[in-house]
Amino acid sequence: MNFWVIQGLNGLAFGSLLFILAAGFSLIFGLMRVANLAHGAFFMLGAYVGLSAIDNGMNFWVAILIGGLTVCVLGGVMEGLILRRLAGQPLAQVLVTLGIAFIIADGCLWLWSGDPRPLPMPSELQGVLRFGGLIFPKYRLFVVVVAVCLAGALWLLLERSRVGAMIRAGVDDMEMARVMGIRTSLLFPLVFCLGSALAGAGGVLAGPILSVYPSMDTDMLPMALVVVILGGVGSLGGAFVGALVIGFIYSYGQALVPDLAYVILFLPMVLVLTIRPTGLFGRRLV
Amino acid sequence: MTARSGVWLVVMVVALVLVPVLIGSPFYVNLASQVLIYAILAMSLNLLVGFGGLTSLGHAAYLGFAAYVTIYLTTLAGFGQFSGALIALVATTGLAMLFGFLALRASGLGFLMITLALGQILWGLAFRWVSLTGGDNGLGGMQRPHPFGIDLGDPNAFYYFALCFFLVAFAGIALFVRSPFGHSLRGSRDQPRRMRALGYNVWFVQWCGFVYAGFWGAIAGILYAYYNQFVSPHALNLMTSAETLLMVIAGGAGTLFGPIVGAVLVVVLKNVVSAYIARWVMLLGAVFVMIVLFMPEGLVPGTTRWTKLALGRRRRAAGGGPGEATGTAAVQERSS
Amino acid sequence: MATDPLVLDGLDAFYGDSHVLHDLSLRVRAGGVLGLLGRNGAGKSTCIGSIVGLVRAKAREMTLYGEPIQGLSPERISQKGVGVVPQGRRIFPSLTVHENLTVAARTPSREGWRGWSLEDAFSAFPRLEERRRQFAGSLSGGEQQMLAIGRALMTGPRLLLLDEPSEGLAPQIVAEVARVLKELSRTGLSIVLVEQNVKLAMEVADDVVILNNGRVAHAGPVESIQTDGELVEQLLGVY
Amino acid sequence: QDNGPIKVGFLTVKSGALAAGGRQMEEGLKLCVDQHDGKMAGRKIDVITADTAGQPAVTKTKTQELVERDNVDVLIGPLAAFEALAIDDYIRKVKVPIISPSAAAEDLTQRKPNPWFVRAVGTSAQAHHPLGEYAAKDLGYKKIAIIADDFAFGHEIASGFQRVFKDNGGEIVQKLWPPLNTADYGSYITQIDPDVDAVFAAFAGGNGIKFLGQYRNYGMTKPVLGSMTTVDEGILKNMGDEALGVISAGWYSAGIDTPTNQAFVKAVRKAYGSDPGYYTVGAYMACQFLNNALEQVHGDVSDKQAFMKALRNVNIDKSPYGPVKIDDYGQPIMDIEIRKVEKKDGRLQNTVIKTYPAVSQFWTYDPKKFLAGPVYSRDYDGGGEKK
Amino acid sequence: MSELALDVDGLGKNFGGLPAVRDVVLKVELGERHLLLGPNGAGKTTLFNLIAGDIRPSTGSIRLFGRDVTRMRTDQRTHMGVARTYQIITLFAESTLTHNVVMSLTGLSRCRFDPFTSLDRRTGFRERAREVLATVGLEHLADRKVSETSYGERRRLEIAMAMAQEPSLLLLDEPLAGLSADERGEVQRLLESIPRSVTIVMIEHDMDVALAFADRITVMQRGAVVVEGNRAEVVADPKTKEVYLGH
Ligand SMILES: Nc1ncnc2c1ncn2[C@@H]1O[C@H](COP(=O)(O)OP(=O)(O)OP(=O)(O)O)[C@@H](O)[C@H]1O
Ligand SMILES: Nc1ncnc2c1ncn2[C@@H]1O[C@H](COP(=O)(O)OP(=O)(O)OP(=O)(O)O)[C@@H](O)[C@H]1O
Ligand SMILES: [Mg+2]
Ligand SMILES: [Mg+2]
Repeated sequence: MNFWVIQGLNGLAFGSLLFILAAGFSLIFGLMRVANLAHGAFFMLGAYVGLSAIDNGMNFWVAILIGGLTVCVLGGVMEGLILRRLAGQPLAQVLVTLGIAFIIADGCLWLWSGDPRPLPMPSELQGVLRFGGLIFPKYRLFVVVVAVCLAGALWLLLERSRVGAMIRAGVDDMEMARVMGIRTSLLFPLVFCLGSALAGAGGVLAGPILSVYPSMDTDMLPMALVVVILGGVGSLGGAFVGALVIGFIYSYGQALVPDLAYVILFLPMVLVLTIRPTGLFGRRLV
Repeated sequence: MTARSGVWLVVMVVALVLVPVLIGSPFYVNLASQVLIYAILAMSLNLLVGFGGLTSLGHAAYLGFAAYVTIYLTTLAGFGQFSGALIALVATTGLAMLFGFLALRASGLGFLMITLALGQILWGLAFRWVSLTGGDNGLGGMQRPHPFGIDLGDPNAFYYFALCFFLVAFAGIALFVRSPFGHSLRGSRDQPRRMRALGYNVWFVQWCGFVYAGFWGAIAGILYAYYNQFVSPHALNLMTSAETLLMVIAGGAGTLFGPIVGAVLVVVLKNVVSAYIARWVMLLGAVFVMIVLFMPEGLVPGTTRWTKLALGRRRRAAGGGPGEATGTAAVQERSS
Repeated sequence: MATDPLVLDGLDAFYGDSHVLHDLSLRVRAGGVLGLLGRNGAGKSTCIGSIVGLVRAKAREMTLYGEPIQGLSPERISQKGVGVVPQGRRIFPSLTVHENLTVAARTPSREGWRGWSLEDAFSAFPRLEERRRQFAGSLSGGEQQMLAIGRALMTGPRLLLLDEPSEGLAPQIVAEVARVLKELSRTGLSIVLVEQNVKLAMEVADDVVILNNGRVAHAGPVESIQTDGELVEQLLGVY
Repeated sequence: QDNGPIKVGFLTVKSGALAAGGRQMEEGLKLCVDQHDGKMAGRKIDVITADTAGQPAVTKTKTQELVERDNVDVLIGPLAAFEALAIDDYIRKVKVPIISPSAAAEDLTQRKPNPWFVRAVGTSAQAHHPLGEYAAKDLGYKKIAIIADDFAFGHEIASGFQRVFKDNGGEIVQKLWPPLNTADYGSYITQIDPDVDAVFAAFAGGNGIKFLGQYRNYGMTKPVLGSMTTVDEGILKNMGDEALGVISAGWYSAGIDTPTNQAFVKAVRKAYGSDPGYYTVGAYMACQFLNNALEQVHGDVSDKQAFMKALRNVNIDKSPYGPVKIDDYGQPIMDIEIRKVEKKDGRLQNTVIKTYPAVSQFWTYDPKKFLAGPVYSRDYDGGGEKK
Repeated sequence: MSELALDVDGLGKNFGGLPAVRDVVLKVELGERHLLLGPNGAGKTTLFNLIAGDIRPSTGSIRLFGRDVTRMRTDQRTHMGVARTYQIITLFAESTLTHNVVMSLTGLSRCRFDPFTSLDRRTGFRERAREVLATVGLEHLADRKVSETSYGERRRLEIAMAMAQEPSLLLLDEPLAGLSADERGEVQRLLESIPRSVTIVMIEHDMDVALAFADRITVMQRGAVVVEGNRAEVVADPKTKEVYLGH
């Protein structure tokens, strides 16, 4: 009994963490159809920058801001200088985003020496909450709250404003979008900045749980991909539910069938995708 | 086109045959053998990525699987070299058949993710199924075969051994992509709906392409096993798949020589340059970015384009004009 | 001062190194409908493309209500009040009908706004209202054509360019389109109409320009071709 | 040529996930060479470093590069066990002496000993046999849950600990094996049986940090026993209070209070601003082994056999480890420290609370029997058989 | 009664809630020229997609030349002699016109499975392709990329690709749309020149051409057949006016 509740909470918390991780990727891919394979590296870079901010005596919240902004700028530059020339060239996009991922990863190794580092959590969120026999870390509940708010905010942006539609229009048919007066040259970098900022800030936010270490990027990128694709490409709700589903599979799975720990993420995904190629909630064909 | 690549071909073959003579040191000859092995792998992946429009992030599966089977059979199960290799080849091709069934349910990123997931699952098995695979410690103790009494332990001998397979693979793939079947693979990439109406069984075409790619992947895997005489989960992991994909794209997906150039680039950077430049990973990344900036279509087509420009031939406007066709192509994909 | 909505003088257009339009000149009167005719490959779409800035072109003069628009980006030109119904529809397939209509829509700004609201679009083409939430890519050909027309008008253009709007439309919808166009031009919207459906063109247009191999072969008031049969015969092959 | 430089091929990791360890190895080696002013037994020492990227295939190529292109006289490295295993056959073939500064895989010096291989660090289990006894006898724990990285290193450590702990009447109530790249230990931590006396955590690399952080974060209060790497100085310097009180065992601790070690620690701090840990000292000692062997052969490495023999009977009585000699399998016999994480003038350190002198890789068992027994693996359930 | 080329019975297709095609019965005799009329969105193209096999019907059955093909794949139906053009142009945009036609020629030849001999060597195909292009007056653009041609030119290529398949049942979805009068006449003559051994079903909004062409006509509305009969009957029928010609 107790077991199910506590593992459920773990699943919820980890799912939320995954959503925070995947949100930026989902946003960029869903709207711009660009699979930003540097996302994991962005996530890690954000975490490292945040760490340095804290080392220099800033508090956690400022660190999140700085981590987010740094990566945001990086993302904007990346879109403006490179990706925008590659519209409709997925392979070139793969090459360049992975290339940048390499550069960032090696750069972090260089600048931050590759020693794994814990990222201290804000004092107000340390400690645990107890209800009945249950004990649960405050910070993880906080992560859940953040994830929910984030999902809400993004939903408003995409469904309650025309921005989403404008960008998708630009992706469908750039020429026509421009002829209709849509300023794609302005919108695309903005979205990319936002997505990157989410990655960076997410990295700092996840730091207290994951700690910060060199191979963070390659550990996290597949997870982000799994969340987005399993949930259903292009649907933010899909990514959200997908993240939670995976969170539960992950925590129950590891507890109940430890022997499958290695395939716990990918086995379900293969099943889902072979039955529903567009993912759980995928509306549009990829 | 055919004429030019014909010239290329001769040049390549001659150069390749001379390699051991030109570079005496056994170390570099061994390196060359590795390049050949990865080139075969990249060429086979190129069938999917370049010609089939099926971006796979799980191609290491065939490399690793074939290597594991080969080594397991010849060292632990007591099979002969030849039978071991043969079974590995068959088994891996069979694996490709199965993976093809699963992966081709989806397209685009869905396809990519299924291949990635299948690769990761194999990796998980290799890592976890210690009794069979030796876990993260891997399998070793493999001896290189002695076909016709030639000792492949010798670098040059092994190089020529690998070269034979490389040339066969190259020929097999070169003919394939020019053949009607190869064209139908491209067609299925560009306009699947029309292809069906023209009488092609698109799914079957892609599945065959997938299996054919798996077959050459297996060849690469067996050579990998012979070369390293050792295999561990690393041979299966995502990084290996990604590197192979990068070789293909960097060199020029959908071209014959692209993957080979890509393989040279990556292998050399990783094994040679890294001896002189500590930050070689960063360099590798930078090289990729540069490639995209100056020749987004890849090194080989890019260089040809630049040389053309240099020769003063003007480049025809890409796309442009009313261009409904491209627009409607998109319509078709989404609405079908 | 009453400057003409659109003036093209000595326009040359190119695709890469192939020279498609030669020294083309035309002029649209305020509230007038200019019929741009010519057989396949004559250069009609290229002409439209050059006006909106999609095709590389140079001209002695290229002005919109007196403002030069040569070399401007498509966005800017559109914002100056040029609406387009492109050939082959080119609606945004992964957007719903509703999104297609609203994505580029502008709210009534200029005085003398002649653009459409969502209601106008739906009342003109009830079919679209039934399909509101459907992805435009899965619409029928004709429905897409209606959508393209609605989309262009919801940007509230001062000058409307239509490239074969009647293609794939059933007769009664063609009639509806004709009605709409006449209505709009009466309220002062200036229109360039590319058509193969000469009947429609003659019904709606005030002036016509006939292209042939990228050159103006005939220009004049619509009557000039209604009367001069064999000229049209030879340029358009109408029997 | 005899008084030309001696070429040392150094296989380390400078890129990828394991780079931190690789860097520490480099530091240890450099320090040692510098302390000898780049000369050993009168001959110049010429170190050629190669980056294996932590990938077996690359490791092999790099080894070939060092052996065939730079024809080195001796190899030091590589970092990871799977790397060492990847080149095992090659080493046997080319017969180049290799000193392992880190790779701890048991069988390298047990069931498949390589005549050209000698190790400058303990085997995975070497330090954790004693810890098992300490946990049962001195700490009086009865029930313990094991949580360890799910790979050979973790399996071997856990098995060694379990064996001796059970031999001394303890009971392992539960074994958890989180995969190496587990992002979130939450679902494992919450599985830990509430009425165990303590948790034995065997983690490598950064996982120790991740685990201990999350463990405390879940408000867990059960005492933690750690493997040497769980609270290694290499990561301890970055840890917070979550590490306090963790009791671990190792063949080394920066806290060892001998003049030799304190001098060493001081030198390392001076040069690199942090305490030496597993990798630093490992490489440092590998280099000391080399020095010791070279002295025995008076710097003449032309006779490989003799040189290898010298390496195999390295005998140092004063080293950071303490006294060290090599057993018949090429594995050091050395003192094992039981260490407790404490805060001393602002920084965390592993204070030595007990020392087991001259511990062999076979602990107190008879080598023949030991090797005949089951291999230390994920599902090893030995131990407890009354001796 | 003579044999049927196409026998559609109780055919229905729903997209989500919406019935795009409802309980359609359509019988086309061998060699017949059959015209499909109907307002936009009536379900004509969807009916074509069902006949060609692009989509699976929700209800009903389809028989080609007396054989039930309801569950048959598109490519198999093509090999039975079905060819179609697309209302929304669907071509290999980055290939030459010739190559487009060659693809439709190889599609029906056994050699499409041949993985080894180069396609360029099979000059027979290329010559045949050029002949076909000539019949729609595109020979001068034979080596131009599709993306560099005008709309009307692409339209004619659509037809050429279908003709190249030498089908026995030809489905034409608005083949004349976007053609200028001359080309229209040309294509019309081309269609008339097709031997009676070929059965043709055509969707077309251009009344003059369509009516001149058709033996029998089916008028659809909202997915269902409202009028069916020979030219005279249908034109006379008031319902036709009401649902199609309007007012
Ligand atoms: N992208 C392009 N590159 C090169 N030539 C082109 C391109 N697009 C069109 N052309 C050529 O330019 C000429 C004019 O094309 P355009 O599309 O303007 O004709 P059009 O009058 O619109 O004909 P249609 O009635 O078929 O649409 C044609 O001969 C066409 O082949
Ligand atoms: N994939 C789909 N999803 C949802 N609705 C669809 C889909 N395909 C077609 N429809 C709807 O089915 C109806 C019939 O479409 P169809 O293309 O058959 O019309 P049509 O008779 O060809 O019209 P037109 O003369 O304009 O081409 C249309 O209202 C269309 O919106
Ligand atoms: Mg046109
Ligand atoms: Mg239709």
